[in-house]
Amino acid sequence: MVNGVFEWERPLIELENRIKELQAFTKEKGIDFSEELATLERKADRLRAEIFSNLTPWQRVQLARHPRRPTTLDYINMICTDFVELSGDRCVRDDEAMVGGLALLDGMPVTIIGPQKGRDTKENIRRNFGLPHPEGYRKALRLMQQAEKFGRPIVSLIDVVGAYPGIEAEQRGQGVAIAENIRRMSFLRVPIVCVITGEGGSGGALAIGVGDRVLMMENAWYSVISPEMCAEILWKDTGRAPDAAAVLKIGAQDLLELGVIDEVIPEPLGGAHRDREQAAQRLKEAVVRHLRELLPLSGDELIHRRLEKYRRMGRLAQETEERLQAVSESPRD
Amino acid sequence: MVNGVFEWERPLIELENRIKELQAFTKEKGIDFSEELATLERKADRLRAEIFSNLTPWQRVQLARHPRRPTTLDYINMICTDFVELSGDRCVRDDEAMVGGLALLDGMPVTIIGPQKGRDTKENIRRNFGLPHPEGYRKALRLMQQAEKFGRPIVSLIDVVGAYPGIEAEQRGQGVAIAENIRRMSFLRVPIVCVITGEGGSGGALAIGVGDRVLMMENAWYSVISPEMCAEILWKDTGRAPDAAAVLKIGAQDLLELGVIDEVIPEPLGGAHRDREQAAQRLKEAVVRHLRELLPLSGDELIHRRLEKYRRMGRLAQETEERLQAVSESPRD
Amino acid sequence: MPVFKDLFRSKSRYATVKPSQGDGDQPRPQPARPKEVPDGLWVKCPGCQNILYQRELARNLQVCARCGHHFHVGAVERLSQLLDSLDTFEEWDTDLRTVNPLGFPGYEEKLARMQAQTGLSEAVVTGEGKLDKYPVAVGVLDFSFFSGSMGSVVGEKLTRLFERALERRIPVVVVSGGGGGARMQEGILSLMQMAKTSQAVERFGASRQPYISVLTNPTMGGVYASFASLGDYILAEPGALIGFAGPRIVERTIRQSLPSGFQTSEFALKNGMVDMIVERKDLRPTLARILRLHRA
Amino acid sequence: MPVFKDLFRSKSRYATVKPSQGDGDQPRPQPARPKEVPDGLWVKCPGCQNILYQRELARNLQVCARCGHHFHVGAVERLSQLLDSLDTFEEWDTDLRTVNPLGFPGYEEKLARMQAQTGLSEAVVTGEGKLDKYPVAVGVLDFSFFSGSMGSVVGEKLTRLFERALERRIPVVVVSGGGGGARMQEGILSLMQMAKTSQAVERFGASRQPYISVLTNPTMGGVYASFASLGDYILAEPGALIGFAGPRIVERTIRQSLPSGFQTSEFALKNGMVDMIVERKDLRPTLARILRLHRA
Ligand SMILES: [Zn+2]
Ligand SMILES: [Zn+2]
Repeated sequence: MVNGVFEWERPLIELENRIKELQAFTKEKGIDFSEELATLERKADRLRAEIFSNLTPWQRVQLARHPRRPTTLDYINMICTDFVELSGDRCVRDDEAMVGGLALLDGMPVTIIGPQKGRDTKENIRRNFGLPHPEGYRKALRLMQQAEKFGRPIVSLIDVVGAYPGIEAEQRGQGVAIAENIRRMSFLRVPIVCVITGEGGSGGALAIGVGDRVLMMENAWYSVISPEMCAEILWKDTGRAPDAAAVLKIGAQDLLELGVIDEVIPEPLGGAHRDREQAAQRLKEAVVRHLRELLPLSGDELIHRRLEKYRRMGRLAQETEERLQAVSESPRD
Repeated sequence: MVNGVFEWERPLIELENRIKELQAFTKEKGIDFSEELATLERKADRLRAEIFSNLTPWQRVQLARHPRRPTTLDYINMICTDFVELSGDRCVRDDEAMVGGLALLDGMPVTIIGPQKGRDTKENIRRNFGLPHPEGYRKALRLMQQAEKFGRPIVSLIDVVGAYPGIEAEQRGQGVAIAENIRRMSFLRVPIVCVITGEGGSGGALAIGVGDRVLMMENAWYSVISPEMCAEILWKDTGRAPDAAAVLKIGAQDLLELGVIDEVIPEPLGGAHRDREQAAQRLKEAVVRHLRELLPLSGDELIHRRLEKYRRMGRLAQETEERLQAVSESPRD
Repeated sequence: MPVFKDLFRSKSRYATVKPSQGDGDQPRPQPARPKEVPDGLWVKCPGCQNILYQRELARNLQVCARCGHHFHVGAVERLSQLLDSLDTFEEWDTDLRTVNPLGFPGYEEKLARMQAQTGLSEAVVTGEGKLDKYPVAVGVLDFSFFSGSMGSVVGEKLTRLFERALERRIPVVVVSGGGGGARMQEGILSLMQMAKTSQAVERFGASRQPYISVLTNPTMGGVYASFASLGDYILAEPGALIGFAGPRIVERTIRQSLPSGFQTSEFALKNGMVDMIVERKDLRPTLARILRLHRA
Repeated sequence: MPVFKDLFRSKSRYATVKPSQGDGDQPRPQPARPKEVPDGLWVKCPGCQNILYQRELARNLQVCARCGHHFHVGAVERLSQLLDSLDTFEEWDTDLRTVNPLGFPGYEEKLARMQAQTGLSEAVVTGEGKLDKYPVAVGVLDFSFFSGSMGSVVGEKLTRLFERALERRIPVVVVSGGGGGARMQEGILSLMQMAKTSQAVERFGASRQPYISVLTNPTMGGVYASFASLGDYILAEPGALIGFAGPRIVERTIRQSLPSGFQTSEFALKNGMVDMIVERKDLRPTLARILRLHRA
């Protein structure tokens, strides 16, 4: 990527820039280029549809990582009012790679949490590039348990490459923290709506990703392993991450078909970063709609359905009794 | 103290040593000193009663700190069978200044916890001189919550000078850990019997000291502040700790009268270290008796009574309406 | 804990004893008004060493306008800063009086001196007032009275604060700033107030109303290790000393000087112990916002 | 969670698909007996570099007699070490078969190879057996099968293990040693097994029976970050690799070499993540003691 532009979208970006220039020129000089502009716009529309309607899995991964893609706090600020950010796990540290707090969403009080990437280098260092330590997961859990205490629904916005592969993170038991979060989250008595907004990497995502509804932005990815690491394992070549992205089935549409997510939230053509406000509005609409469906349910009912949902996860085959019989009667080796 | 002997018990110790010598001599040489021995024994009994029946608060503090006084693990090994020690807070560290686990006490499965002092310098370093860090309190809480899960009663043996005044202990929030333990312990649905076996120092003791019954060994102390620190504050002189021990009312009998503890467990004359087995048996008898009284109660009933008990703690006066009236009608200053 | 809720509604379960002091020594119900600050008095700011006029300082909520240093605020002044108006405040349990349960030498005299100096009867003022037009149960520890330390009366008043708030289903705000932690002079009974108040906090949870704990300079020892740490939300004023063991004791134990910023609010935030640091001028709006979110 | 208990008693709530492989490739129910070790085979001990005879090693529970290095133990051999006798073991869910839900390239072939090599149909063996004369539900991950990693079948078998143990009110012991963590070839469905198994563990709590998790070399990734970390008691064999992120990934991230002992059982004990380290020879007695205490 050069200047936030991918190679494969360059023709479109150049065309869009020419349109902008022409518009500026029109305004400045007062010359009418409306006919030329219309032609260019039509061409741009065609090109946009052509490029963005047939994105490869890897192109979507690239969009999910776009530096101008809205971060968790960006979304919170766009979809909520009265956000009160809360800090700390009450045990070790405040992990700024995980944010959360209390806010109004469409008039409803909610607890909203999520990993937070930095929007520049300085912020990225403070936020460990959006990679939480165990205390980040524990902070999220603390806030979710607070939500449960007050009967507030929970919105979890997920955008994380994965758990942090660092010494301290291992020392302070990120495996245990992730397991504990999964366990506790599964039995919270309030509605939980999770949205993979960007990257959904492995245990780091699942640690805040068990919900009554799991939604996914159109260009987000969610996987048991990052495409790079998968490529490294399969072909000893991280350069083949695009191939790995394809075989892992990590796109929103694939996950919908696998029954792992409940809905795909469409993004503005070309990705959330091309129209952040619109992306946020669509996210908000979907989250609010699902929350309103869940709010009438009792705690028991929520947990019951949530457990049923995860109980069904997985695909396997069951041998028939007869087949097993036949196999075990055949001679060994 | 020289060689584990206090100045004020030296005459007795010397006499006891002479008796032992004479007994050895009798055995070795076959000469009959039974009459002399009887006289000496009578004298020793008188002296023992004289010295140990009128201990000052400070002398008891000294006994509570005696290097041969049984530690928590000593008591566990003497009163329980099948002890399985469990480790870790699942968050930060295993704090060896706090021990705990699962054991059989008089045939009953119990969870038994307590701070652990070292029995020599090497062990003391490993166990931070029996001063827990926050993770020690959290480990104790984890084990108590496990006890609750399995409906097991809890025995808390308390012997701790206080919370550890160190940088890391503050960093990891020992104030928060103590408060959290107090809160959680108060609402556990299983019987809790606490025994101050040696030192009961301030928040460090209370963090594992909220129980349905709080017992105290005869020579233990339990206080909001150590006598040394109190002396430092009052007189800028830790040397006056004996005076502080007296004014603070930290002995078992005083605390019984103040309604803070429920029973004093008598120690062998001269302190638990003079007959560790007997001390342990008395401790065991008392703990088992209280547990058996509590076992029939439901979780609701236990919590109800426990809260009622602490609700009454404190002494104060209430002005009558008339007096208040009168006072507020009188002119100011 | 709906099971226990009713049990604690009845009053006077603590042990009551007759006041031991003579009539003349009796503390008076304190005036529920901030004391007038005389003109011309000044203080030196410990933050920036500048000379500040007290009247100006009071107008700026006792915060140095030059360096932001937060001075101590008395209980009544704090109430006037936080509530819609002091007129909305109804004080509770003004009839509780401290005794000397251990016969601790000099305790009565020191109490009398404190009472005379501060016009308060004890280190905490509790009651109900309006914040953002809605009722809130509020407790404020006053550092000027025995370092805001907790003895039987402070523990009892705070416990009743949570109990009444539970009955009335209204939120609780407690402003803690007690350098003394537990009140040494009441010995073990002070320690027991930590258990009593912590239990009251937990029982209050049944109200589904929030408890906001505000930590001011200094919040230490038994105050910090009980109710003050148990807020659903924990706010701290900037630069407050917050911790369990006193810094001098820590310094003596580790035999080296303390790292800069040790046990400050900022240290507590970094270590995950508080939710946020709130400047005094933002305290009232922040409380109002959290409470408003809870009413939504 | 008595409310949900009944719901999960019914079987087959997962999505079943027809086996996609031909008849000849079908794995067979594995023999519930440790494979005979041929005479004269030897291995070099990675702990002390000594040459060890496999028969001797097997007699010593696959622990090097010289340095105590704990070798991998296959599922069936492990069962024979832990249970009163293999005859008491009734295997469960032998009819579940792995499919290739993502159409992951080469997955079927690799599975077939693993099955042929190990005689196992998947990476976990589950069932009921007797330990110290009492029934226990037991699951053992086998490192030799796909590094003991968890896909849909492993997750399902473990989930059913906890469900049946809940029905029968018997304790659960799971021996985990899966270097692969989640099974990459089943993609997101493997990740979901972490949620499914963790939920099964928590629901099992309603039985009031203990779940003992035994961590063996290596317990990593998605296995560690789910059911393996959620034991009421967590035991670890000495020197096992235990952690979430693989050591090579950590090394690459931090760009420096790892501290010695990083991610070992001893490291996990020191950091508070396991209850105790138990040598293999003491494992059975320790399990027996804990289970006995729970029957008292
Ligand atoms: Zn200043
Ligand atoms: Zn070896």
